[in-house]
Amino acid sequence: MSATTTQPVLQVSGIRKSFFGVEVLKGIDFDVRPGEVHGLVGENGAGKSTLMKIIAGVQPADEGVIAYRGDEVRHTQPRQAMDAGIVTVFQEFTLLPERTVAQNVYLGREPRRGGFVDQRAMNSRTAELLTDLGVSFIEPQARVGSLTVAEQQIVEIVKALSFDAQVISMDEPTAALSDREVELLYAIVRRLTSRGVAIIYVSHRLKEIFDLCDRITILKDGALVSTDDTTALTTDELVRRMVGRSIQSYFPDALPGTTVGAPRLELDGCGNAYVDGVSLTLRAGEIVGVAGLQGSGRTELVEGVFGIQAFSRGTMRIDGTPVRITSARAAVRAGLALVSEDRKAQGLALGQSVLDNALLVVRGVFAGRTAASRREVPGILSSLEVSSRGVDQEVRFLSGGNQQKVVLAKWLLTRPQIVLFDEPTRGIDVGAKYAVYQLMRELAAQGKAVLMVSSELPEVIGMSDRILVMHDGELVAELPAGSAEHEILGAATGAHTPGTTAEGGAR
Amino acid sequence: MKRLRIDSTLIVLAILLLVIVVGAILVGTVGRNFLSAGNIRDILTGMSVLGLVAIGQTLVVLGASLDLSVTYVISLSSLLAATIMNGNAGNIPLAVVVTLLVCAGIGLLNGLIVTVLKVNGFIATLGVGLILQGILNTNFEGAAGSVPWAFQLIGATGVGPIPVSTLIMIVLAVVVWLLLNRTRTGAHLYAVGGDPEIARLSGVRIRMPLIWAHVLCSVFAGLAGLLLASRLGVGSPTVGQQGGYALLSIAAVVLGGTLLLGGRGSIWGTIGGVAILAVVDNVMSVMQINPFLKDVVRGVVIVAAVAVYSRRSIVRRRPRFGPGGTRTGGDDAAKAAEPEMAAAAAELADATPDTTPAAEGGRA
Amino acid sequence: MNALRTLVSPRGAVFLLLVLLLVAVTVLNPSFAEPGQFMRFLQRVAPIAIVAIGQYFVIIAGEFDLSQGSLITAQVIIAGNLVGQDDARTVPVLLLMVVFAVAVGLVNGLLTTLLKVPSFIVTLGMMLALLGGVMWWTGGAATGNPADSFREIGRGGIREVPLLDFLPWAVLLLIVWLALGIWITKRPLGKTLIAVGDNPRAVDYAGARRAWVTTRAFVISALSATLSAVLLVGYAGVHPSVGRGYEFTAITAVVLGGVVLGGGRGWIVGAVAGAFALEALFMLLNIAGVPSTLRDAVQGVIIIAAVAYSAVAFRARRRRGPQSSETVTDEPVTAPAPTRTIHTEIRGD
Amino acid sequence: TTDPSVAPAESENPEEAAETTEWFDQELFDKQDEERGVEPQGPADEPYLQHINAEMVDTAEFASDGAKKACFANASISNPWRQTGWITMNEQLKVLQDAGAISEMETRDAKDSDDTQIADIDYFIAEGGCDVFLISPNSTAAMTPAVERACETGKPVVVFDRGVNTDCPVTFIHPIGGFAWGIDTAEFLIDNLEEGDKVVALRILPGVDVLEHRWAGAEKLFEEAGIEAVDHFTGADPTEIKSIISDELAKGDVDGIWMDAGDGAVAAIEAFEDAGVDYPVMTGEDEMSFLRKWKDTGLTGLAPVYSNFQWRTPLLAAQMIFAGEEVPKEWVLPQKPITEAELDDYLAANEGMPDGHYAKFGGENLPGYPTVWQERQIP
Ligand SMILES: Nc1ncnc2c1ncn2[C@@H]1O[C@H](COP(=O)(O)OP(=O)(O)OP(=O)(O)O)[C@@H](O)[C@H]1O
Ligand SMILES: Nc1ncnc2c1ncn2[C@@H]1O[C@H](COP(=O)(O)OP(=O)(O)OP(=O)(O)O)[C@@H](O)[C@H]1O
Ligand SMILES: [Mg+2]
Ligand SMILES: [Mg+2]
Repeated sequence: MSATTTQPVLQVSGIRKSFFGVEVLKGIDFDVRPGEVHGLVGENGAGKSTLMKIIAGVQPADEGVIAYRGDEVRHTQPRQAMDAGIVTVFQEFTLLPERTVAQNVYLGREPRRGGFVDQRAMNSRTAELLTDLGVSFIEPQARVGSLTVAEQQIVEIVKALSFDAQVISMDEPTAALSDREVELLYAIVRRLTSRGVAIIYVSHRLKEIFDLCDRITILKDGALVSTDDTTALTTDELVRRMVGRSIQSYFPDALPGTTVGAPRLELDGCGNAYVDGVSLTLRAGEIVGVAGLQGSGRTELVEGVFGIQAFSRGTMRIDGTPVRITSARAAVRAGLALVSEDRKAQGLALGQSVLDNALLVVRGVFAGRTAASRREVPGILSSLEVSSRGVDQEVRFLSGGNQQKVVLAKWLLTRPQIVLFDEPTRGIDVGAKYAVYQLMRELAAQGKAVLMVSSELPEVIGMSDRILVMHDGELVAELPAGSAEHEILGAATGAHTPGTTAEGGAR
Repeated sequence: MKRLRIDSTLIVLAILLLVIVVGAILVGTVGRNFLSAGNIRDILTGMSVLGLVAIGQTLVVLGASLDLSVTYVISLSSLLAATIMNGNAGNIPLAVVVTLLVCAGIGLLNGLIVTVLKVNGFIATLGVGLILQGILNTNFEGAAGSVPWAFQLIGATGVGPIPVSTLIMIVLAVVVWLLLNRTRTGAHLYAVGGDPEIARLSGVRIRMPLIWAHVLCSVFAGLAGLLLASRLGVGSPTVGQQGGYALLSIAAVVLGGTLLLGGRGSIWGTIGGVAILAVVDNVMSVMQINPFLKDVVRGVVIVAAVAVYSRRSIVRRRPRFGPGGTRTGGDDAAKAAEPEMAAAAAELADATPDTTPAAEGGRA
Repeated sequence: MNALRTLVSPRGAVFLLLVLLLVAVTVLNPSFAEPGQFMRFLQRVAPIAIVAIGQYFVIIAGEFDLSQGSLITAQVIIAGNLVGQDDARTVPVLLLMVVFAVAVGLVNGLLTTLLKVPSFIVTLGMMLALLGGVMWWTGGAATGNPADSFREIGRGGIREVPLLDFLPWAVLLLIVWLALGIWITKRPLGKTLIAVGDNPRAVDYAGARRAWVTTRAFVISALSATLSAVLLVGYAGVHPSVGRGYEFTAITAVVLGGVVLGGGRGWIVGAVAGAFALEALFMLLNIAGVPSTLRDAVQGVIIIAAVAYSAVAFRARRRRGPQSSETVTDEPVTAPAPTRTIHTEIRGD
Repeated sequence: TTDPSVAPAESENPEEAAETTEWFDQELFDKQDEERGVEPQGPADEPYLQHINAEMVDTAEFASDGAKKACFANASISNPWRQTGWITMNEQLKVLQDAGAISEMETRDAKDSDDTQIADIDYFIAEGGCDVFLISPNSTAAMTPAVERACETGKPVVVFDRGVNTDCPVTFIHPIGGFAWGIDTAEFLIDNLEEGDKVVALRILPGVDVLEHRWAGAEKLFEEAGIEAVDHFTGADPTEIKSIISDELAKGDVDGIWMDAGDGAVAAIEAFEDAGVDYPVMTGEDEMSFLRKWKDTGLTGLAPVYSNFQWRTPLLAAQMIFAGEEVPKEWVLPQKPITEAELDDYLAANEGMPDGHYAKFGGENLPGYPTVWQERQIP
């Protein structure tokens, strides 16, 4: 659809890269043309982020050539790439929580007047950029640490836009965004391409890939599989090339023999400083999805149940017995597990081995069971299909999806009865996603109760037996399985009158 | 929609005020006037040297490093200055320049060891401190040199009860404040201290700010040494250790609300921290507390003062419900902005009508 | 061959340094290689190595303990003043010292974890308060050395041991303490501590009692300082300057041993080797007759060089090729061979 | 505006002030050598009032009635010697308060810091309402300007222990000095050793004149006598001392130990015991720990003295000054080592004192004796 004849603005060829002697990029050839959105897809650990980092000058390639606007370049510092016009939105946030939005956006190239940093210009230019995007709820002088994750992601994008870039790489820019903000991002991307900017777009949300991209490059195990026009690909074909087989269904069906049983977790009028009036029932064998906009308090809800921000009001019952859970420890002892939304910040000790991370909870809470659990580790890891170079490998060297699986292994070892998943598939590939879904189904089949918070509506719809919707710190609706997206969104944006539907939500 | 954030600098100043009030009352009970010229001069004098060191230390700590070598830099500086001046007023400029250059060189060494050799600041500066101590002990067997009267005046005169040295310290604090808040180096120092990897990914050359911080820290230690030389009239190889400046300056910096891990803090907090230590010392001296007991009090005060704000300064989310909670949090702002956002998106989308989504690529 | 490779690897840097220093000492003074002399050396290292073991647990949890030196001084003086010449008091006073150590460790740990005051500051305050407090109590000088039975622990040992000639109690205690330390590092406590140093939030979300875990590290540190004090009372006698600067020596030893300040990484045996290397360095400087004024300088250079070597070598190795990568994983892989992801089974392309 | 109390130092003399870093001073060495042999004047049973070769000065200008306020700028009480002296001084103060000579003594402790002590003296000048300044300088050259400022108030100034480079104080009280110590100790070791023998010198820290003079004197004599002497800095830390001696013993024989202060002498002796070699000939100090160990082991030893009783003298001098009595301009107190013959007497006299106590503390006739020193009550 776009200019196939134009010269590529960026061309990489024969890129190779090894870490600790293991080759993670095996001779990648790849190019982007001005005004195109070039999708880059592949499983976790396929090497997408590594390729982006090489293009951004963060890591040097071991071999291979990068040609930018026709000339070979060797950027050894991100700064050089940026100055040349290659800007990257990294997978991990590159924002400093203690600094303001404006200071973050202009970090490294603060505008100056008379030798001094021109704070006023910095703030006003940031404000301009924000208004330009139609974002009025972020103040340039706000401290980034006080923003929500979604707001931070927007700041991250603003930061990239503040450059006069020719090529913008976006590494999973929507991982933390909900549909509304994704729409906004689409608009931004389209406007950039209309100006002739080339975009490299990495995402595990295939819908976005098909919505946005002109061409799609598929990586697998560090090798290039194919580059095609989007029109020439179907989702099935894409998945088959990525994963190596076709996936008939994204969401596995409930396992045979799964029966919805007695209530396992009951909340009645629970609340703390962040959520209020939460009443819900979670039954054995059930998967309940929680939907809501960013910042609607879903994370706070599960953290409340898990005792991290303990509820100060209301009653909680587990298997019919009233309990007061005021710490994560009490929660784990009561049979709860929380797969938290940010695995790097809350889930893993990245410098420790796979084994140590898997045993983290057992050691912390059921120290006496350590030896027994240790023997279970290999089994659980292989049933989750964790791909690592042995249990002694440091977790930080695993790809995102494998890290997520280690988090799951960590909780499975505690034999939880009630499992809370917060964004369980954030940043993991289709194959791994399927494994996670399968795991949820298995848990349900074993008579366990599963609560799943997710920003991906298809996931909520596809997996949940019931769907709860949160809005502004309260549960506002309960919808049956298979509800339509617009119904959920309507409740989540507060379009429905919360009063009436909330009754339903209250059980 | 701006949230009032209780800045740790404010808390430090509040603690300082409290310490002053309690101190004034205590001093009153032994029949002395806390606000007399002599007492104020005593406090401010006590602040000047430590203040200079702590200003430099703030820079290094902001960059998530430490400088334990300041004590030896101070001693070396006092000796260099006094021996070069050698009682001759004409040598003052030369002595000051040479001394500060040597100190800058030591700072550069610290900075390079920390950034290039990747040795932790704690160990690097401990090691450089040992090296300097060896050099001092080998080359100087005691007090040496002589500071001419003109230079001694800096340490001995004042405007009313305010010593010149304090004025110099305050002026330099303003300069450093400008450096931190109005220059790129300052902004980059915060960034490197906050997270060097993020700083690097954002295009900051991460070595330079930290090297500068170390250079300036040593230069400030050098200035402290010059001030001590001017007060002592001679250079002394032990004057730095005498004041225990390394640990005290770090204590003052943390007392002032600067994060020991770097990335957050302010110069005025540090000055506040130094002032708290100076007032506490002054009050204890006036009250003639047993010198050993003084250390106990000092230790308790340092921990207690930091404890006052350290729990608060941990980033918290805005409560939505309950006392102090506002349901007018970010969501409401976001919600209010939604129509706008949607409009903007639509507008943007309209601007490029030719990009129709590849609908057929949707889910099979 | 493998041992040699470990020696030049960053993790082995401290062992390499130690070997070099011991060889240098032996060359300058061949009698050092005699068992008796060597045991004396071990006896001398024991107090600092034990303190380093305590500091190790605090450092891997991402904290500092600057109060160790003062605590040693305090305990030494407590022992001197309370035991006096009365043998019968040895055991009660030892118990009291243990209680005191636990109290100091608890205060350090709880102020750090509950009040969220950086441990650097908490233990700096403790360092001032302990030393000031004990000097205030004793008027600066201890009554005198305690009974010989008490001092025997640090001064004496088993004589006429075959091969070894003389086996100091201090060496036995060091071995026991190190074994205990290694055991703890393998226990949930040690593993959780290192995870705390790596990512405290993850430990919180895992339901571990982080405050209590960290606090126990401070208690271990205080107990180590106390054991060291018991040895030093014997080795050196009671004096207000016994223990001075031990916290910095211990931190230096631990870092020299490859433990990362800030936590999450490091090996306890490395920390002990660091202590040995430091003490060997001091001894080399004594024996080589380096002018006493220059010793500090030499020591400074060697410490920086050793730590820089590991840091730079570590970075270099991360970049290098496969053959060197073996050293990373040269611990035997106990689990079944690497598990595989879905795609390795059905290769569609 | 310039602080009115600030004026250039009178003795401003660059050549003289620019001290060389060579500690040996032949003139001072000879003077102290001579003073060692002089029979001190004054009451025999009150050594703290004796003086050697004194040149008396008239203090009539300060004569006045009533109890006076003394302001004491102390360098520190950071070692046992100073602590013992400080206790003695406070007991002396009580006597003078009862006698109505001194109303009170305000003390500021500089914690071994020159800078703090300068500030302390300035504070006294501005706020203290002092009738007399007692100053125990932390260091000689650095404290000179501040002492001069104190002199300029017209109030009497008494300096003791370490000196200052000005003669403005009414009197400067000190024992004979470091060279005398060096001569006493070195002569003893030389007498008891052979040429070519090895002496290990254990020194506390470099750069303090009182201590440097001790070593400078001794080192010169060792050199002349052909004794091999190696020196180490120990920080008075017994652990360090023990390690150093052990290493020296590992290298070869050590025949003598020389110390610039008795602190830690026991550890040095124990290093010989642990190594299983003969005791050395040794000089320590009149600190009880050394005296007791000396007695226990029966080694050949000498306890040089840096007279601790000098801490009584400043207050007594103040009393004399306000009474208009003559005082020595430079009040040189006797400094006589304790020899083996006197050892038992001093041990008996100081029974029950802690190890950090000094035998020649000279406070036996003060009211708090002996409990205050035994319990080491520090105000
Ligand atoms: N700094 C590093 N050191 C060692 N190995 C690394 C490093 N960075 C990446 N790897 C490895 O390189 C491989 C590719 O990682 P990369 O992050 O590029 O994957 P990705 O395609 O971005 O995956 P994801 O979708 O999970 O983000 C992985 O196996 C990862 O473990
Ligand atoms: N002001 C803040 N300061 C610190 N952390 C915050 C702040 N606001 C939100 N967070 C954290 O950011 C994450 C996202 O929270 P947010 O309230 O935006 O969304 P949510 O609905 O709770 O969860 P989700 O991200 O799943 O939509 C949560 O972990 C929350 O704890
Ligand atoms: Mg990636
Ligand atoms: Mg969330």
